[in-house]
Amino acid sequence: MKKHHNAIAIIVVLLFGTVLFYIGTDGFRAFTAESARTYKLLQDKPVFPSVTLEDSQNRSYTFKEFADGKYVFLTFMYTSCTTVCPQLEMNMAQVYALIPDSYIGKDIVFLSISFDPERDDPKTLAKYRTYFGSDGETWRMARITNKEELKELLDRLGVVVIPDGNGNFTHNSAFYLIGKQGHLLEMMDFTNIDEAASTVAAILNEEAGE
Amino acid sequence: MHRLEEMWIAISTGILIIFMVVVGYQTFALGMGPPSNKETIDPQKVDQTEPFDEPGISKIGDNEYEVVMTLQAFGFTPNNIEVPAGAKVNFIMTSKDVTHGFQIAGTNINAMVMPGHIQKISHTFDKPGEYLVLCNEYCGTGHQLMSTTITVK
Amino acid sequence: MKQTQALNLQQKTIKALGVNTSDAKVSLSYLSVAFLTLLIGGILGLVQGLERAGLMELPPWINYYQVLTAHGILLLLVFSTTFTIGYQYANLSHALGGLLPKVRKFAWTGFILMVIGVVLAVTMVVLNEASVLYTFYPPLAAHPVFYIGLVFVVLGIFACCIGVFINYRHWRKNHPGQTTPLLAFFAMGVFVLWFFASIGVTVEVLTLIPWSMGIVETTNVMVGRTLFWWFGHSLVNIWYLVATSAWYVIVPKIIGGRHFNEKLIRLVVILLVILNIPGGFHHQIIDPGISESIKFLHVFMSLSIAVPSLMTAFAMFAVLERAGRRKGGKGLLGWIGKLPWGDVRFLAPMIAMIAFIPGGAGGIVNTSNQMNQVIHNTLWVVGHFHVTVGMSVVMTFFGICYWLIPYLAKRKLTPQMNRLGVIQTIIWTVGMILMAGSQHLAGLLGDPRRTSYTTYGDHPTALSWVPYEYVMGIGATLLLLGVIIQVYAVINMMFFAPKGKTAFPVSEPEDGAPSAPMWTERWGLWVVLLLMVVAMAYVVPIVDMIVNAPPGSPPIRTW
Amino acid sequence: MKQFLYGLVLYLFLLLPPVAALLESIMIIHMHMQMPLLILSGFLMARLIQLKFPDFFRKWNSNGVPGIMLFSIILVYWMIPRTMDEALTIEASELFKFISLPFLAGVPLRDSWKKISSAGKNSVFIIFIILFSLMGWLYIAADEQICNNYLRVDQITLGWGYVTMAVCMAIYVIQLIFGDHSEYK
Repeated sequence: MKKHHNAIAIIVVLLFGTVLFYIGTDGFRAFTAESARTYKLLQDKPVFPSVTLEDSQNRSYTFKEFADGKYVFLTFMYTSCTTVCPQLEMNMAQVYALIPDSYIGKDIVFLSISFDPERDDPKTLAKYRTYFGSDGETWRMARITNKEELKELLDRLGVVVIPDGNGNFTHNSAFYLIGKQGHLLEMMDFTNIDEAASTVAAILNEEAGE
Repeated sequence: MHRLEEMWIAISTGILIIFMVVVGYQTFALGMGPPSNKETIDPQKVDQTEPFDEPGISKIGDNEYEVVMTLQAFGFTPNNIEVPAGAKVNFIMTSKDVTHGFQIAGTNINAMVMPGHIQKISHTFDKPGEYLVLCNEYCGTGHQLMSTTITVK
Repeated sequence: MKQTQALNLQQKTIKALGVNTSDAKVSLSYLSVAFLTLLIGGILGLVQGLERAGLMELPPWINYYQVLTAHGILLLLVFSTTFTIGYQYANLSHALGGLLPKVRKFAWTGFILMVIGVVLAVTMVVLNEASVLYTFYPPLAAHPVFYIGLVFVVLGIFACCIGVFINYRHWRKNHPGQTTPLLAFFAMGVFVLWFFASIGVTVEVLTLIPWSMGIVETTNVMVGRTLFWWFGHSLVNIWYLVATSAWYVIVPKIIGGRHFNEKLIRLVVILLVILNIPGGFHHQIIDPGISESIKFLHVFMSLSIAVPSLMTAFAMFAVLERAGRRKGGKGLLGWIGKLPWGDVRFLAPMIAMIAFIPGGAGGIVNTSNQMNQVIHNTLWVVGHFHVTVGMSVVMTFFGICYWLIPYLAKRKLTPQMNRLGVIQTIIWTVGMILMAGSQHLAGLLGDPRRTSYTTYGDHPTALSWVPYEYVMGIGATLLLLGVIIQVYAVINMMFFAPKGKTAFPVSEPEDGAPSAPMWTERWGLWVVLLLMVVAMAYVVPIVDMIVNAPPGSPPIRTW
Repeated sequence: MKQFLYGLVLYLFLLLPPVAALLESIMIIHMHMQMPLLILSGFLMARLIQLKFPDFFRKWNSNGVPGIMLFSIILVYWMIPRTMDEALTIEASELFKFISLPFLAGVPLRDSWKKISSAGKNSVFIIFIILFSLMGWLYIAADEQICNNYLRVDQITLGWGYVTMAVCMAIYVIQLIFGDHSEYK
């Protein structure tokens, strides 16, 4: 009889564990908050909020004006970063190179947004741009000077930025693709250049094929 | 254990806790913590790195001064500083070679200055006089010569 | 079964002969080295004190910092280490009924390694290739041989530790259901702490060797410093634990009393072993690169040592009072007069215990954030460790000599020698009070430590220190006199005192005292707790120091 | 009863918002200080619960296996990087942390530890040694940020924290296996 109870207890505990883990990880899909965030963002497909950009050539315009019905390939960075950002931008440059020229500027534009507007003034961005071969037109680097707009954008796209007190930030990084209507379409692993490029190219091709 | 022993242990632990509360209050609420700046620098490129490429004293506010200082065997740059009485002085220091100490005798300004690390400490000089600044960490044969002065007028 | 019989036989022989000759040889060799280094180190100490006060000028072929480096290494490292090993091995041999032959081999291996190491390191100091002081903070870079010498010393320590562990384990296996004798328990505590404390400095020195040879270009200065104090501060507490063993176990017997409740004694040993290592961080309170919250945690960890120390104070007063009252001491303080003040074996450790009161109070000053800033790296600190090490520890060691050496050498302590010992104790006490007292005061006025004679261009502040430095010089002279008398006494008791049998004064528990609980012997658990405390203290700052490290420093020679 | 009170005081102390915020601000303290303390508070409070409901524990946890499994499940759950992040951002998750660790991990641990065999204890240790080593390796070696709310250096620190705890447990198990502990009881 006792054995019986024990066995039931074990089964109950195991069931509880399975349910707990299933709920806690979105059905064994997301074990880190980052993957959970990606999963959730792709489900929700949030709209890119209205923000005003100031780019490396001192031009100011809203995101909508910049996108102008095109796809936007997006990253978040800051120029004083010595760890991930150079890698992120370098990889972005490679994706840029892998997208067929015919689409660039016409169907898709590239944008690197700095979340450190205090230090990343247009002059700094202009210099930083040249390290990665961004042309300043079809691939622009810009800051958002309005703090509230910046916060809203980071929140909406789930970018977490924590200052470490020594002038640096710890932040999560990814490639973002914004659709023609301003919705988030894709979030891609920035370390996997080929996959990101082919995903983007496939979307563009499909569009062109229609 | 004996009752007296238990009481004694409780009292010792109590004293320890009270002591920690006092130290903690001073450190975190009154901002009297020890110099613990966490910025770093390449110790072999101090001369080329801002702000240590131009060590010196500058006025940054109402009777507030900033002293950017490098320590090296066996001296302080800049040396023989002068400030008016009542001035608050913020020292920003690093070492160009070995570990040095920065002590102003007669005050409780005392900080280790280590290669690769930027140390910061502030003090308000209320009393006029010529203060003796010395290195209090052994830094080589000339260690006993490593000193300068701060004149408060 | 056979083994137990053999062991019993061995114990009987020891009882009959008084002492195991081969074990005594181990201890006597260590003690001889100890007092040889004490003599040299003491002379260097006086030279240094006089130079510092401007009373003497060093010849051009030697500089102050060389003398200081040698003084520090010889006294703080070699004297206390060799004395401790000699004494602890004697304790172990007595308490466990003789050392195993294997263990003696470990002790001799340790002895040879340490002698080689010390010779290598000191040679480099004499050649002026290693004027880096005993703390050898990088990026001051000594000759690689200096560091290699230190590695030998540490290996010697490890050999002695392993010897103790083996003997302890052997005894445990053969005595099921019995708790180990208190002296052996103390020895175990001392060597467990020593073993884990030495790991820090071993790692540091091993990284400094390739760096000083130029194979590795730069080193992380902060990490080196932190690893040094992991070891450096624990070392001081190891000597303290050794002294405590004599206070708890030997002193009660000498005054005709009984030792304190064994459970509390063992608890004190365990706490000292577990809590000790993170104490080293208070040497870095005003360093850059460590956040204030981490420093606060370490202030707490350093101060937690105060709890077992206060327990010791309580226990010792209780033991002294009980013994005094048993001898007829009346009234509140009448028992004090009944204590054997004329017996050097009591007088020296008693003054040592008293000295621990200001020593401990000074330690609390050094450990706390704000007060540390007033006295950091001033002569106060020098005064502090002359009170704690020079008085609390070394005077206990001296007191031990007057029974341990006759016991080991199968000789007797003569009344003349006892009188000489009392005189020595008084000279030493006066010398230390003068020297350490003036150092404390000068330190409060800002007089820096580790500095050759200087008046900083006759600056008035610096000139105000000079009178204290004179007093320091006088104290140092008295202390050298004390050293000479002590060394003479040791030689006399080793070789010239009349032959005879001296008892090993081990105190007994009070009548009807409960036996010590068996769980106190769970050394595996204590080691795990020690490691967890070390991890709590060190993982966060060391990872931070490495991950957020500045570019390293190349070796630099500034002497 | 005394133990229950100690446990309760500890639990209430940990619940205080400033204490919780302080402990959670540093990743390693969150994982290796706050969470174990929560388990400890449950462990201490368990005594009274055991006395109040002796039948429940006797009936459903007779050999200790279900309890130790529940303990392990809760512990492993909180070792998932995501859960630690969510404890900071989602209130329900934080609440679950303060309930699950003491009552679903601490209490069953107290009840089960004495009931399971030494082989069972050793396997629990070994499982956690392996898990801790793996987590340590993950946090040290990961180039990217695993927890969004903490800095990279915190992450590496936590990794080494896991490794040192695994080493401590391993030493403990080794001395359990090779030492004779029958007399220490």
